[in-house]
Amino acid sequence: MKKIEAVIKPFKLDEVKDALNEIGIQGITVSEVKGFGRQKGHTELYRGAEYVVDFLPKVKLEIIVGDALVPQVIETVEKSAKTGRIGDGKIFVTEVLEVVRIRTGERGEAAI
Amino acid sequence: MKKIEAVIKPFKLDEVKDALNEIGIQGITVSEVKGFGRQKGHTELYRGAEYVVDFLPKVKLEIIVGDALVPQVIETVEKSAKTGRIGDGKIFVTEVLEVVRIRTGERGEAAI
Amino acid sequence: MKKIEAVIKPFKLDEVKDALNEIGIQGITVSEVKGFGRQKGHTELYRGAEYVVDFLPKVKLEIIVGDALVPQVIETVEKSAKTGRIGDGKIFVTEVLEVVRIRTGERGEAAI
Amino acid sequence: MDQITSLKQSGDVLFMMLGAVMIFAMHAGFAFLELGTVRKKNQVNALVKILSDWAVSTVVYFLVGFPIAYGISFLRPAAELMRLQGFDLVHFFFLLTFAACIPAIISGGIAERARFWPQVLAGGIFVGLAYPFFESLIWGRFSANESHQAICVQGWLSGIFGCGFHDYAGSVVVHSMGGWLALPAILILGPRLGRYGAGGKSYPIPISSIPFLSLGSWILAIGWFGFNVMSAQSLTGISGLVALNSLMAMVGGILVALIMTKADPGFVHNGALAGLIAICAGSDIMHPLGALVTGGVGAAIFVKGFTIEQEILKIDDVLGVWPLHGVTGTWGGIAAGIFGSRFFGGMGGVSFVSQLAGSLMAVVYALAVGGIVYFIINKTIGFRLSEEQEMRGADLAIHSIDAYPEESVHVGQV
Amino acid sequence: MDQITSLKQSGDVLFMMLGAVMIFAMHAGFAFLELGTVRKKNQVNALVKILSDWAVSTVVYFLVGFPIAYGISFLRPAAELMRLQGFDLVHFFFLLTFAACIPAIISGGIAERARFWPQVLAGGIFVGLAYPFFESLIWGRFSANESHQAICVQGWLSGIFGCGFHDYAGSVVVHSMGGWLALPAILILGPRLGRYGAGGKSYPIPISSIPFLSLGSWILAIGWFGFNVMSAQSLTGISGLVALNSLMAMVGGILVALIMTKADPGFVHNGALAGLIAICAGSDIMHPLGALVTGGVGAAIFVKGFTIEQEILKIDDVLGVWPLHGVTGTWGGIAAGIFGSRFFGGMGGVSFVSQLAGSLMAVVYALAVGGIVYFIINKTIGFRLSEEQEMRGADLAIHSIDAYPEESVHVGQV
Amino acid sequence: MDQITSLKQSGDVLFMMLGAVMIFAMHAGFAFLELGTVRKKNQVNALVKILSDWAVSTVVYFLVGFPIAYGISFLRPAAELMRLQGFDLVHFFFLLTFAACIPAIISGGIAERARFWPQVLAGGIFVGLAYPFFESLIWGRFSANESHQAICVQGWLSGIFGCGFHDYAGSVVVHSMGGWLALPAILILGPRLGRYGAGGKSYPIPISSIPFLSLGSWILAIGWFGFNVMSAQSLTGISGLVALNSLMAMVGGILVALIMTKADPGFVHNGALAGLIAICAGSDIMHPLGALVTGGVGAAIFVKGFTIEQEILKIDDVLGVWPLHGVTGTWGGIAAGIFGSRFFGGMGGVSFVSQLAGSLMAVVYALAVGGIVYFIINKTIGFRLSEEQEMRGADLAIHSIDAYPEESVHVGQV
Ligand SMILES: Nc1ncnc2c1ncn2[C@@H]1O[C@H](COP(=O)(O)OP(=O)(O)O)[C@@H](O)[C@H]1O
Ligand SMILES: Nc1ncnc2c1ncn2[C@@H]1O[C@H](COP(=O)(O)OP(=O)(O)O)[C@@H](O)[C@H]1O
Ligand SMILES: Nc1ncnc2c1ncn2[C@@H]1O[C@H](COP(=O)(O)OP(=O)(O)O)[C@@H](O)[C@H]1O
Repeated sequence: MKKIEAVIKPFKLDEVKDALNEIGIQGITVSEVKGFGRQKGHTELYRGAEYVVDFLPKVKLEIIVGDALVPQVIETVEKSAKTGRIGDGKIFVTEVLEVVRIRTGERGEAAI
Repeated sequence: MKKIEAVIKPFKLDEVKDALNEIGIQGITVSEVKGFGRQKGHTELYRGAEYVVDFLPKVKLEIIVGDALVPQVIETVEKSAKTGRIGDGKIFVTEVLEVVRIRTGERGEAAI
Repeated sequence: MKKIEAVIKPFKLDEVKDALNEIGIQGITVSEVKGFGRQKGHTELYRGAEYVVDFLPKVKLEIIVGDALVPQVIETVEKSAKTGRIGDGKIFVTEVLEVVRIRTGERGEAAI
Repeated sequence: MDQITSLKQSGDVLFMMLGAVMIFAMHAGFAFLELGTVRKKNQVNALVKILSDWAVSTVVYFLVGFPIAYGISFLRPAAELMRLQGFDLVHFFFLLTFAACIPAIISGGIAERARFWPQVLAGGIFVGLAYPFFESLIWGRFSANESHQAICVQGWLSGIFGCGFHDYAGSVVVHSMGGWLALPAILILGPRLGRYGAGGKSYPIPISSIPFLSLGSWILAIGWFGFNVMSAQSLTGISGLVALNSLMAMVGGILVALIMTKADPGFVHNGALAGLIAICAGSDIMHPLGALVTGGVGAAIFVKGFTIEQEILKIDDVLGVWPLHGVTGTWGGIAAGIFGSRFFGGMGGVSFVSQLAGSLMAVVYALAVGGIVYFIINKTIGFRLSEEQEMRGADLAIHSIDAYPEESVHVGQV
Repeated sequence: MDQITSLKQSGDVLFMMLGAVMIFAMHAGFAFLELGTVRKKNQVNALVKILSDWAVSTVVYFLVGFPIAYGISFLRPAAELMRLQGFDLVHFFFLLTFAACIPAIISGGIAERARFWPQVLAGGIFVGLAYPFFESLIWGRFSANESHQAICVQGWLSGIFGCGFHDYAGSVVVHSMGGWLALPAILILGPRLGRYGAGGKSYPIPISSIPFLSLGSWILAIGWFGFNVMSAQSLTGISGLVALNSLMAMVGGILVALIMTKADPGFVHNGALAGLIAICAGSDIMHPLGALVTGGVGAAIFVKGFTIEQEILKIDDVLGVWPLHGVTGTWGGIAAGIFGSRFFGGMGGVSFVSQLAGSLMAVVYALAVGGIVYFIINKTIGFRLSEEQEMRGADLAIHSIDAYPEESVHVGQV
Repeated sequence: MDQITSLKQSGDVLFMMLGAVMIFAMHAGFAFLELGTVRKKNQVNALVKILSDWAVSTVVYFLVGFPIAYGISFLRPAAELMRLQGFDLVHFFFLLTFAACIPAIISGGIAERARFWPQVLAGGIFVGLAYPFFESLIWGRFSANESHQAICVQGWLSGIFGCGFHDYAGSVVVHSMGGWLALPAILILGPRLGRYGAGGKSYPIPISSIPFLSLGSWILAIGWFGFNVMSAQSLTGISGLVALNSLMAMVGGILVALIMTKADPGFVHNGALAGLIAICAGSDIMHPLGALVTGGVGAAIFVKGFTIEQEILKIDDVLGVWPLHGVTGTWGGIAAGIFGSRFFGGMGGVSFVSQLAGSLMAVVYALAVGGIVYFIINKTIGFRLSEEQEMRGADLAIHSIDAYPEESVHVGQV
């Protein structure tokens, strides 16, 4: 099993979620994060003083899937999250050793 | 060493934390996340219009432990977070290669 | 490739970010988390009643880097986040199997 | 009509109307005080409750309550209502703002777990019937009417103790009534889920927002000057002493709460209110320094009373309305009998025993009426949210929306 | 000057000044109502727009608008302006607060996507020219002036139907004018990005904060008593009936919204406003129960109207200002002709047909003027933010700062 | 007492009381303006400071300050205080609201790092002693008293320059006094941690909430009409010109800030206040257009002054109270001498030199008194929070609670 993490632009979340749904992904965990990267921040101006905002709002998705689904999930996120403009974000894949569904105690792929 | 991530229902946090404490876990990192899964969202109604809320508030725990403790931690979280109702959440286990305690520079299990 | 996660004291974020920048790290994802550890929480007092605050505000950084950079990143975070006082936080390292840059579709180290 | 009469008449209408509007504004204060003191998931409910109670109060007090209390009905053509430029109408408006405090006070005690409509219903019964009857005895048609000897409480008291029961602006008639009516409701409902653990261990539930609580408290304090000063009920009856005593009592409340609690914001803001509640009854007869003490003692009662209520009696009164409005209101009635006396530099013309008697009478009446009404409501239609509703919060359970929709509907959307 | 005259004169100045300040405060209400109803990224813009519109309105109404409407200019030495202790000046201030409602109303409809300066410009044109001209016909220099027969609408109406057009406090002149002027602006702008999907599917955009929305609504409701009662424009003209009718209509609006919508906080708070908008015109002539019904119907119109507007007509009117101020304002004009009549217990002296005619005249005038002004603005300088600006939000795009700088500038800093 | 006298007397009490309540409300404005401008970790402290300063001010001004300034003591039986229906009492209340502005103004400058009780203490000294003495010279018992020639500044000035120092509503006596008293406090405290880096590099500290800042600014602006108009101090002295000039100056301030700063919300909201501060002194004698300019210049002074203070002088004055109240207040005193003159359409009867002299005298007095008081406090009991306390925030360090307890105590709990 793998964990696929995707850091995306916030307004793309609904689109990505819908796309993942369509390919049968039923579980996603989402969090609000701030990203620092090639995409430049901006400055805000308040009472004549400049604030530099380096960290931009992003949304991070975490999706645990069986190995077989990994390429499809990556492709789906890539397509649906892409605007082609800097700051679109990244996808990271890591290995998951075990999954447990708390409600039932199921383990492994059955628990996803 | 392993990282145990658990996505649970928010109101269960104190119970889970206390249970983990009892088995000697001394460090937990917690974040507010939103979950999408089998548990259905709900609709809210404002000025006659329906908002669909798919993403439900959840809390994510991250616990780094030595390999030996993993089964016990999983079991403890399972028990204390369980309500038996849909949406109780998941536990994911991943491999951790290195741990550093910033304050002391300790590494490995000593740093946990 | 590795994912380096660091849980640090919030007010250290700017310092850590600047230090990472200096060694050429161009991407960081940051989130607000709450930490439970050896650092004692505090009690707050409201209308005569005590609230125990166990979970302290922390900031979590996630940095994906090529294997070669790992030691340098760890060292940099360690140095810049350190106050020497309890609660300075931890660094965790995990393996990353794949990275994708959404904007370009690049994979692997090129995508970092 | 000659110019002077016209001016006087207009002045009275303006005076009452300003008072009414200032106290109407206080209801926003009740709303925000409660909103800040409950958890986020019950904020919308606080707002809608106060507004709905206000609306229902207006209708029942217009149709039933005011006629009971003062024997005046408005079911006549508009032209007839315009007597004295409509003074009766603004007078009604002014007194309505007092009556409508009853459900607003109770609301804060039963917050976060009461059902919506039963709560509105109880409020309607109090404002339409229970409150106006008591009002009629103290201020209204039976207060001075020799032809109603049987129930002329004021007559008995002044017959025996020389002076009737003095409650200038409602420490007892309004505040203690509301606070003591709330007590049975709070007891019947029981504490919020999780408020007390096994063996009665106390788990205080953190409040959502001190800024909003403070906003509510400020709005109340500001409007209170209308509550007290306009209780003169005619422009030429205005008394600068009432204004100053209100100020001094509020300040006494702030200072005592500040010192007793190491600047605890919840107590300091509510201490101001405790001072104001305590002074209503005697604001026209005390010396400003008497008012300072009265308010200070009021705050001390609230601070101690709240802690005893919550930690010893284990009563989950969310805003502390029983010690705040109830007990401190009763203190206000009694204090008028102390600091109103010449001995303490007051104006005199007040009897300690009458004050005590009147104040206690209100307690008994409120407990009895509140007990009966809430008992019946609870047994018949039910008073408390289901456990699941309470956990989801009154906002989602009752109003199908929470206070910050953007946050819960969208994740991180810019 | 003798004492009575001096008192009367001072009383009038105070009366107007209190009214003016109460309505000035309402503009804070407009600001917070909008702030709560838009998304977080447009909150600052809501605040700055209202303040800027107010400032521009003051200057243009002072220099141009008030002279147009009432033929009085202030470009004379201060000493001369002090006639009657400066009554004309506070009278101007009072009427300015009405005029400045026009851009404040429109602001809520065009929120989250209109450019800043074009919006200010349109407001300036309305307050300086379009509104004062209409005002002059109904309340101002051409309302009763036989020497201006050609445009004396009030003269025609009272000639034909026995009574002129009665609009005591501006259901039509102010509210419907603002609401109907907003409609072309909203249509020309088009809906916010993402508001309607393919095939017109509706995607409601969640609002940011019900507490702030409620705060705005409360401020408006409180100030409204100045709006209506001080429309007497002299102390001795004060009418208690106006105060009570305002109250009853507001309450009618709350109750109807409460019951129609299962206690939806957005509708309940705006229902109060709908009631108040509906009553302005006839507040001096209806029976309180007539006012209750008028307000209730107003709220029903708003609730239904808003849903039709949003879901069927697919008009993205963010605060619902067209059904709220526009349609309900028109209803208020007509309702005065119904419930103002003796038949319904009112004071009489009002003609249904005149009310209908006057109310419709305002609709036509507003649509025409609004259509022309916004069409030209849109074609010349442009009215709408760029897509990117809209996505970033008006706060960052226009004001270079967002509503909670600490949150966006620093991450988790304690 | 005949009817007219009674009406006049009641009118005066009402007038003063309305003014007092409006300005009392302004203190909520100070609280929210500060709350919005500081970081979240210092919001509770802002609220509690304002309330505590108010309470302490009331007591010391009652016992010491007012007797110093006006020679009237209230330590007599209540019945004697009721002379003229208690006019002296509401007069005291009204003037207290001015006096209590001193600590409220200072509070904003020293926010986020001053200790609680030393701050309260300094406020008490100013309101009890320093302010009333200056007040006695300009408005009080020594202002016109030939028997106190030695210190009758007004006498000297009018002797030499034809007119005394004219400060109708306190641009100088209140605002500049507060602002210039704050300056030494701010300098002695030094900047907040992290405000200026190595080599004086400026790191602006982001504010927490523009909505709350705006709320504070609105409350202040609304109450200000009581501040200025009720400075007539008797109903029959009311002047419509004062109301209008206040409006015009505020509008001038908004417009100038809007244009100078590209609609920066902090400057626009504070620009309104700058306009109002500038007009207090001359609000009764300027032409409305003169007021517009006076307010506009006031805002320009604030905008430029704030930037110079922060970026060049490196003074960390959190709310900018020195340029806002201090420098702009001084400008207001001087402006009365310019635009009050007949030449600019004003009412005349004012001397430019006297205005300049009086305004500068206040600066010198405030700097001296403030310097001494804060120097001693700092050296003896200490004025500044420890570094650790400052980092945790004043809320936790002083009040043991933060502004949104639910958020910090519970994680994600629904
Ligand atoms: N090496 C990295 N480690 C962790 N997060 C990263 C890394 N690089 C980028 N990110 C995340 O991805 C987001 C987008 O990256 P950025 O470099 O701005 O643009 P792009 O995705 O177009 O290359 C960043 O805001 C950050 O959250
Ligand atoms: N495949 C998954 N990947 C990531 N998170 C998941 C996944 N499946 C479930 N979750 C998380 O677990 C939560 C609970 O899952 P859900 O399917 O609703 O119920 P249950 O845990 O009872 O199966 C979700 O809200 C989501 O946060
Ligand atoms: N075993 C662990 N698993 C996850 N997070 C941990 C663990 N131990 C510590 N942390 C995180 O690191 C933070 C600091 O740890 P703490 O024990 O308080 O101090 P120190 O870092 O000085 O040892 C905690 O608040 C928590 O967020």
